[in-house]
Amino acid sequence: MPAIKVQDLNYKYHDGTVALDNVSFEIEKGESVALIGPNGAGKSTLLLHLNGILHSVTSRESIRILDESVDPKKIHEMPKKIGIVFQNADDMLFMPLLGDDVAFGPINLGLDKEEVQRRVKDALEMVGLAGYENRVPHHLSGGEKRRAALATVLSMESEILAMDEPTANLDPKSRRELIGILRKLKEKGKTLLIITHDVNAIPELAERVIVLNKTVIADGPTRDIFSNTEMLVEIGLDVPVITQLFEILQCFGYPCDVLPLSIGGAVTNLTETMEGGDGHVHLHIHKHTHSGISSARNKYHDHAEKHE
Amino acid sequence: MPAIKVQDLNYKYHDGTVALDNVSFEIEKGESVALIGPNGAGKSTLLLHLNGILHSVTSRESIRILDESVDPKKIHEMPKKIGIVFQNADDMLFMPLLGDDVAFGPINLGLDKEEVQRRVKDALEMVGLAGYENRVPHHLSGGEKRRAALATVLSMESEILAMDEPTANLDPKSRRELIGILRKLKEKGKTLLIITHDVNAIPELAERVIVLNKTVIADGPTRDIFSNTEMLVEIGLDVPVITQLFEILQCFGYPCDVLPLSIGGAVTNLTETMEGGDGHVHLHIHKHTHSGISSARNKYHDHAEKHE
Amino acid sequence: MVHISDGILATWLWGSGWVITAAILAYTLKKMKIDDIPKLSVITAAVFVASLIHFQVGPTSVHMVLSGFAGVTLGILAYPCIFIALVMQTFLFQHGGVTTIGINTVNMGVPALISFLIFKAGMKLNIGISKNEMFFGAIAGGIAVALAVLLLAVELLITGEELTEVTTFVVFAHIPVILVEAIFTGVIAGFLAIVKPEMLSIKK
Amino acid sequence: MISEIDIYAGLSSPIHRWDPRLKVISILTLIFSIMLLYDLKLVIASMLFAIILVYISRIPFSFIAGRLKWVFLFVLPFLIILPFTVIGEGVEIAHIGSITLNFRGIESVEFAVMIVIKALTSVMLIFPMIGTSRMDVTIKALEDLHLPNKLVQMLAFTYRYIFVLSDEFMLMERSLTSRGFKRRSNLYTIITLSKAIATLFVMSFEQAERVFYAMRSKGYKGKVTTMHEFTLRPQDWFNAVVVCGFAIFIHVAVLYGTLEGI
Ligand SMILES: Nc1ncnc2c1ncn2[C@@H]1O[C@H](COP(=O)(O)OP(=O)(O)OP(=O)(O)O)[C@@H](O)[C@H]1O
Ligand SMILES: Nc1ncnc2c1ncn2[C@@H]1O[C@H](COP(=O)(O)OP(=O)(O)OP(=O)(O)O)[C@@H](O)[C@H]1O
Ligand SMILES: [Mg+2]
Ligand SMILES: [Mg+2]
Repeated sequence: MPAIKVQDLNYKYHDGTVALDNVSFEIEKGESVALIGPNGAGKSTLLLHLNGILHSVTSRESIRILDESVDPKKIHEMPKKIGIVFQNADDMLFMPLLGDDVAFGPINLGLDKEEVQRRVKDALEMVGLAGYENRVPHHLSGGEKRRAALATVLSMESEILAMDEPTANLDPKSRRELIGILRKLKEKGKTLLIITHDVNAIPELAERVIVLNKTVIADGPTRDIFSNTEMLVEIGLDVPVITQLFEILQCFGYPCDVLPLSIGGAVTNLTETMEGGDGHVHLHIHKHTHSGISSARNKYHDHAEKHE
Repeated sequence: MPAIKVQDLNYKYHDGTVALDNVSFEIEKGESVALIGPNGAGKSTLLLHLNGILHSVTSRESIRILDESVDPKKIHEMPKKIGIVFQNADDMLFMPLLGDDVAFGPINLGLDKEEVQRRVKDALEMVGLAGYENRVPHHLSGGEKRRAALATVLSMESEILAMDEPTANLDPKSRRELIGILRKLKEKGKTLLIITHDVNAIPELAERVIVLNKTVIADGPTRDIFSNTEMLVEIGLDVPVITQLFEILQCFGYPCDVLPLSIGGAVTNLTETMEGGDGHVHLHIHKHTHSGISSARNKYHDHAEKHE
Repeated sequence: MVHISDGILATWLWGSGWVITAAILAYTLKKMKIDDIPKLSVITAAVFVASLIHFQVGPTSVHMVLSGFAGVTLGILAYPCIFIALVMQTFLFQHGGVTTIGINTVNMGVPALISFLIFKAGMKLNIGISKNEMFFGAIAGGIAVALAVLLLAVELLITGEELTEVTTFVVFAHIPVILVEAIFTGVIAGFLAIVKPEMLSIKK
Repeated sequence: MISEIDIYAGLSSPIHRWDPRLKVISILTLIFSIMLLYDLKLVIASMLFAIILVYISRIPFSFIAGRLKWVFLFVLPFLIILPFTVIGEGVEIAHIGSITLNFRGIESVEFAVMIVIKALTSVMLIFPMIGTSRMDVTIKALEDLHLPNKLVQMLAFTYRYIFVLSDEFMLMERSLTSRGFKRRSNLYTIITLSKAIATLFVMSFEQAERVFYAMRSKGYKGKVTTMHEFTLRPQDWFNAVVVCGFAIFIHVAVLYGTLEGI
């Protein structure tokens, strides 16, 4: 049974902007999937369809969540199945105290008081904000707000979690902590759908990537998507920096078929390559090195950096 | 004559939050400087002091722009000297048409009609939005909005430009284009102060980095700052991914004293190293390789990625 | 100034204010859908905040009213909007009075409804100028305040002849407000027509 | 720009502990009752009663005094103009050029004073009524009192947006000034501000929509949700009896006074 099934979804805004055009994909239970696409590709619009907040006459039959269609009249019953973290944390924090905000979902689910309190405590602990119940959400720092917004959704303990650019605007440490939280959720078996522009984070978060640009352009394992650089570059996306560097190392004669996507992958790749090559690797400049490098670099950078 | 001189600047918000604590630095004309620091470090607060929008009794003597002190009563005269691009582009676009928005600053400067039109045209061209005069700013995409916001400040042709996270929320292509625009400004000799969390962009934009965390923690050439990883990690910042990877390559015996910071730097570094080593480099696993790698990686990643 | 404080008007006057307001509220609330709430609340908050923008006129200060703006953007829902804005102004900011909320809502809300009708009629008329919304927005904005002041004046005079001088003063103090509101509502209506037509009460 | 009315909701006093539902109803009754009163002595007595309530609630008088300013501005013209008249009956007291100023007599002064005291008293009572509970709790109490649900929701949302809007307004002014704008009294200023405010509305409207979406996606179906639960204790009823008792008492006193007069 797929967790999310979208079939021929279309959506047009009032002013005639076509945001989604025949979008179709399926996500199985327990999968974690990254959704990428340029600005204005319709990613946020798609997310808002998943629990029926945005809808059109045809969307009702186009979307099935945990094998049930989405009824826009019953949006308030959706949180049991799917929890959505919005692009902007400020939109999600609207109560006077953080505790109330995190309790908001569970109370609406009709849970009893003890259960609500347990969930508030658990959710805040999960995101590293234990003891923040009585803080005013408005006064938290940017990074704290984003984690708080996640907690308000975690407390509903939905089967599926969908989030919109969870790492944007975070400083490197907060970003790393957030990635850690998402990895924990993944290990717990939650189904995750993560919208992001942060290509360097994807290899750590998702085993599968869907590329959206009004319609689904590509859909496959993370590694396959990132090896299709032509397609990515054409719609304005990047591959992780590490992958770009290994393409350059290849020009220096580094032997590797499958480019690594993250630092972790790079370490594994280096180690395995050397172990497979008697513990050695030779890098050298050959006659195609320079042309190879410039074509590899031009692919990504129109305004390539000339100096360091 | 320094373009910006800040001496013992302090600032406390109404609710008692200390945002700036004895901040001092100087920026020469024509320099381009990155300002980094964790969330809540006071970066945006500092920016708003530079043209007197935020001020306190003591701040008046603490700040000199182009060798004149900042008079909070004459904020409207500051744009001649310093233009500020806010963290949120939406806060900068509030006229019905983009043309009006870009003309807003020059009109307030009291320029005549032809000059205003020339500047509007130039500014829009510079950011790649030529011909967008009659577009509604509100309907632009995220990336276009950010460039539009920059144009509204460029049209004032201020000597100094200060901007708050110009690349946040952009898709990779828009981000690269924006970096290109900033590099052009730098080449034109503008003084730039750029707040950012995007460490991978800094090597291309700034030759000097100031690290702020309520007070100035470090201030120096980009390379020196990024080689002081202990300090950066301690306050929650990162070094560029490329630098991290070259630290790992060092563990495999790659000979380099100065770690590169960007892909461009990496190419130069690889080429030079090989040319200096008879066109060859050997990478191999030695007895300290594994321990070296894990210590290099632990430095940055508390929640290190276990799988690819 | 257009909100009357407690204790001034004759009891039967503020009493009937409540009756009229309750009737119109009951009707408009029935017409209101749950998805209207965000739009309504933002404009209500705007009407509230606008009342904090003061400017000096002679010995007293007057402030923006925005009832015409509410009419132009909300249509008949301008009535609950103004009701809530006045409740908030009374309880959060101590503008106006508790017992006079009913009559104050009549004073501002009925002109808002009328300005909505004028705006709607103007849009149908389509006199062929390109800035139709701006023109009729301005008229609606000005008339909403003028009518509100008129209602207030009549009520003060009904309450007692001894209030004649106060009434004259109130009327004159509001002339600049009428002008500013007319410009303001015109600009906003013109802007919304380009940027966000769905925020206007009429469909193109 | 706007300070919240409930900043003293965290204090502790008998009024803070009073059940918000009974509190709102009782004090509203009192306010209406005072407004129906036309007897200067009893109006003054009511004001004293209001002052006592404020005192018990421990909300600082300085806070209230700052807020009374607006009412006072409204009633000030009545106090100044009402006792005098330019033409018509009264005792002539001054000539200014061709204008003759007449004094209407002591009744007019009394009437003006009564207006002012009533207006001030009603405002003063607002503080113990809603300044002693957090706003969201008060709103939940209104819901419990069966106020129409749509009104309750509008109250809750509007309350939130007041602060959002005034913050945004400040940000916008900042951005205008940083590009050389200065408020003057001319048409350019009015038009520029109007345009900017229009944009502000659109942005706030879209944000309101997103927040509403967020609430819906967390299961919101129109009911106020806080962890606060109301319970009625004997003390709550006692307070209600005291306050409503006073509201009735002043009218009984008027009735007696009138009978005596006959
Ligand atoms: N309320 C709206 N009215 C009209 N058009 C809209 C609205 N919201 C979004 N759009 C348009 O719909 C398209 C898709 O927008 P959406 O927000 O889904 O993009 P996105 O993929 O999330 O982009 P980003 O990466 O910038 O967040 C864009 O062209 C956008 O301009
Ligand atoms: N209006 C305000 N009132 C009270 N405190 C504030 C206000 N604005 C900011 N602060 C606080 O001041 C500190 C500095 O804030 P600032 O916005 O300057 O940080 P920043 O370095 O720009 O962070 P970020 O990277 O998240 O943008 C933070 O602790 C913040 O919570
Ligand atoms: Mg989006
Ligand atoms: Mg900031």
